[in-house]
Amino acid sequence: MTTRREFLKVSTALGGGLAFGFHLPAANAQSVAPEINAWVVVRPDDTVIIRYARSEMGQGSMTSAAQLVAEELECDWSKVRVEYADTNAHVRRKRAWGDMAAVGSRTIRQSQDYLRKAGAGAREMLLIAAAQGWNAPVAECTASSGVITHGPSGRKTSFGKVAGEAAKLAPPKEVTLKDPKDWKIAGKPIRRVDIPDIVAGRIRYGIDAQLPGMVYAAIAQCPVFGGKLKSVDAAKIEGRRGVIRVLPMEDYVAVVADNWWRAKEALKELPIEWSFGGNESASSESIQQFLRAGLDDPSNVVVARRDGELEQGLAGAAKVLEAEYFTPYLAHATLEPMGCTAVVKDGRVDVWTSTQNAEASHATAAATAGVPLENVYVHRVQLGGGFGRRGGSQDFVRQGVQIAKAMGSTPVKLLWTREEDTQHDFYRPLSLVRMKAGLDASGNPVAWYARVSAPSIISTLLKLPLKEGVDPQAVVSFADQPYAIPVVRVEYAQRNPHVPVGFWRTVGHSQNPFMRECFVDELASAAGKDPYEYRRGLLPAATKEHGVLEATAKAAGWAGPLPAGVHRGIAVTEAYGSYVAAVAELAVNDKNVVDIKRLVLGIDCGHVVNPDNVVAQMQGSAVFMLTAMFWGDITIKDGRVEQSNFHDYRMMRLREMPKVEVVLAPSGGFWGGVGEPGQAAIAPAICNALFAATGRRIRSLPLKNHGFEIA
Amino acid sequence: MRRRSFLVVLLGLAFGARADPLLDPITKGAPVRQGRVKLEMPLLADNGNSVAMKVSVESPMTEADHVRAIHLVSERNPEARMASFHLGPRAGAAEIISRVRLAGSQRVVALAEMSDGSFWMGSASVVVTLSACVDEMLS
Amino acid sequence: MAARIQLPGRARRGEVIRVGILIQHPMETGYRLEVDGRKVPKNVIRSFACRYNGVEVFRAEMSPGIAANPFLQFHTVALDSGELEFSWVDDAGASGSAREAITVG
Amino acid sequence: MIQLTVNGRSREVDVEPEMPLLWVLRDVLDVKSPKFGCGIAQCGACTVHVNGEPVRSCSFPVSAAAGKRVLTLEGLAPAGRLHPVQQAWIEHQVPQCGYCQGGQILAAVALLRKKPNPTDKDIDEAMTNICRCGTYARIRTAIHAAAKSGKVKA
Repeated sequence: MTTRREFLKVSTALGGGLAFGFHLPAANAQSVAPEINAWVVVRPDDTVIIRYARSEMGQGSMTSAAQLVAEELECDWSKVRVEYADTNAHVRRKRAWGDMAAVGSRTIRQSQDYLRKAGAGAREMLLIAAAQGWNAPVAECTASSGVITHGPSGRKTSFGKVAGEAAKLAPPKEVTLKDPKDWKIAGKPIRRVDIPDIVAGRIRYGIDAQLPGMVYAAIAQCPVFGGKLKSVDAAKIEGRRGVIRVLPMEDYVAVVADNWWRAKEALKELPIEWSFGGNESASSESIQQFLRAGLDDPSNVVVARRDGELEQGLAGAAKVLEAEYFTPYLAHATLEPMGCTAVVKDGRVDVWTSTQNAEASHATAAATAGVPLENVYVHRVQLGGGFGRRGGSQDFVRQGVQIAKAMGSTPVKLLWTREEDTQHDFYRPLSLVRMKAGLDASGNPVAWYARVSAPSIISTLLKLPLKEGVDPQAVVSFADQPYAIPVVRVEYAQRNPHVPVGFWRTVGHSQNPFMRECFVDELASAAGKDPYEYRRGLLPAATKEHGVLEATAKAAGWAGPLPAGVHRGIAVTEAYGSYVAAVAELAVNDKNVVDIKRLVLGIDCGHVVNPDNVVAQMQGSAVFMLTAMFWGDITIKDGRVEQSNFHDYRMMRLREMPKVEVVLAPSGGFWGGVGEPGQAAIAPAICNALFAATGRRIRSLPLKNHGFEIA
Repeated sequence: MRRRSFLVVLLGLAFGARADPLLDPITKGAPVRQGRVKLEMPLLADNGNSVAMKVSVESPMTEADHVRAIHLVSERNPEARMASFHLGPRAGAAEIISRVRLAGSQRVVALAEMSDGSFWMGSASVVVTLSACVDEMLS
Repeated sequence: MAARIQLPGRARRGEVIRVGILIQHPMETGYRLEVDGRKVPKNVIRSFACRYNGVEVFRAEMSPGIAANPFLQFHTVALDSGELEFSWVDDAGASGSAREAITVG
Repeated sequence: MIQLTVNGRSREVDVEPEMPLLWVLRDVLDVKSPKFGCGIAQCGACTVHVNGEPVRSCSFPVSAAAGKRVLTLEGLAPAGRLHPVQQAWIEHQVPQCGYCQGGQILAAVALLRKKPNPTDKDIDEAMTNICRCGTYARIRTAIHAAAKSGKVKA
């Protein structure tokens, strides 16, 4: 973890003489003990340093990733320290640590294989080094808890003593991995390695960077997305105490001062003129019309799934249901606002920023400063929340490095205000979906249709081509719906209003399961069947959805008695390679105040690396989704976002936290994500319970727009 | 043939050359040899919209021995053929700098066509970090 | 379509000179959509040629794989004073041209 | 010049009287545990104690802290011996990203000082700090555990 010591050490290094030349020599911030491989360093005193390449933003992967390495390494966990992989060494060693992104709930499932192999490979090298030292066959040597024993003679040595020799050996070609049922470290509720530093106030976030001679910047970006800076009257504020400079840039203006509060206060007094760029008249209503046109438009539409002929399927149905569902724009609202500290000096760029992808920040810093990748150092820090905002666009790094470049070689800390963070986000896209379903006489669906009209993150943010024009995120849960329905047609109308969209925790699964699973509930009611039995009947027994649905319903005691006035709702879906189900029990009084009695959340993520961490992620997901589904609503007026801070973009508080029970139902054989799936089934389960309690179908969020409040 | 696995190496061909499905439209199956072509692109690109590219081919560029053309081929873009540059002896030097567009992380191949009809190639892999969040889903 | 050219004003006979050109063009990929979902048609500069006193010394065929506002830098041997003429055509049929004098000797 | 005692050390700062205490601590005195989350006293990440009372330092002018004792998370366990609330936070693995936890801990310490054995209702009323990662259930459990540990001095 990055702590106070690291900042001081690095800041002094900056002052040291840096050799000139095209590529600057690496300042090795890495420890100097023998490196067995890129992931494992063992010190003579038996301390084992396990490297972590991705980001820690509260999802706990810094610990669970190290558990996987330590498990195969057979080291003593109490002697393990986790250290970030250095991005400069990473670039110089041709991406020795692979993907550094903590996105898509893939931190563990995408790296579990090479992390375990790194642990096993290091263990083999240590065993061979010990065996050579004893002139004994390596087969007679075993490693356990950091100690190597030669069976026949009983001789022992420790990892630290043989690390020097082991580091010289060639890594083994093949390693065999343990069977998860034999795990001693992985799979256990190990305490998180970063919590002691958090609790003592030692941990450092991007906002905490502190460098000698550092100045501070606050910025204002064009309130209407896509607008540019026209003019600014710097003279108005240049006399204010502490103000150093006013920097007009293409799409923002920065005020630089000797502390951040003075920069921010001065910025408020700075007259700025923008050329809005044509979207200044857009509003939530005009955007809604764009989406509605997408629902009705016969052209400019692509087919995402087509099983059988829809018209015939619907024609043969005894009953046809139709409904439209809507989910709004949402902001990430990470508690740490966007920011970046940077210094550009003698062709070298140092950056401190809370990022979900240090490699992306590294590439952005190099491109912005116009220096080779080898001259950039992204210093790793903990994130005050990421939730997807810090994994895609690195806009805050571009700005931080631009301002640092304009300030000569003076270090600059850029920090956004909460207002700037709320009004210049990459929002969870809004989505308008029309669904139809034909039921046969016994109420089973024979045909299913969904038309999604929504923006495409992949087209607009990533500017990537789409296979057959289909954005997988926009149609997920519809195009891959698991129910046994003979005729399915899913269409996608891509509609991109001017509001920037990006990856928001759980992305498409934060909205589409709500729409699908509430509509399935409508079908169950029309069929006069129990919502749980109806789903169970339609889910092929072998599907993982079937398994987690049953486990969750059983844990919730689905068919059991309920106190008067308490009603249940249920939902199930795949998300991020895992399978989740939720049962909600709630009561609603005559003033529409919703008292959630109990929320039972089941997850099958294949393998569990740290059970306590999975439980924490499910509990956190409940708060994240309840906040979104009760109050989350980013609205547009005059081309800009109306919400600005936590007074008008409400966050759930402790007093509103319901009872959450988590059911871990790992079925093994695959690796599913954990950070995001937890949210996917919560909104539909609660809205289906609201239907059971009030008879009202909830077809759009947030609930506050339907007069509901949380108890 | 899935585009992503274009690197299927059919060994059995003479002097280390290999046929390559992505390059066949240009080479018509002629052998392609590694070497003489240097394709320089950054290891990381923050986004794929505009990535620096420099390709240079060792050649005396004389009437008798020169580079006729350099082709840039993408492993993942919707249009595999990114560009073709036609040179000839009047060029004096076979070196082109431009900025290319990459639809996600991928490998780019520079294929040089010599005046004697031989083909040589060099390649570079670029990680586009912005699309790291969906690379797996879109591949 | 405006263009900016980089060329050494004067060169020695036989010297290999570097020629750079930046052309203003969106190089539409064909997979971008308007707000109302209509595809923005693909439109890139398909062919580009450079003639030196009337003789073609460089030609390029391009695709959406070349970034917007295409930049090209190539070389040619300086033979005699005169003019380099650049011409290009895009998918929509629009053509552009530019010329730059060069002194050799 | 304004004098205040921060974690037991007397400090003098030459700043505008209306400058919020949060920014004096962070940018002038380099005390980094209080965090900026909103700037309008909504989130509580900036909570510190002024003469033992929990305060949202982003909206508290430094002039109001003149001559007073300011306690931040760094000062809760100076000799490294963790406060019972800090111990309970570790025991129950409360934090996720940790950004809000300094404020949560100081709010909990203040609550336990007033009510050594708080009811759930007491906790609901006192603990209004925002946690975007949603660690509320464990905050509640840890406060009860710290209260039961009996080690919390009034």
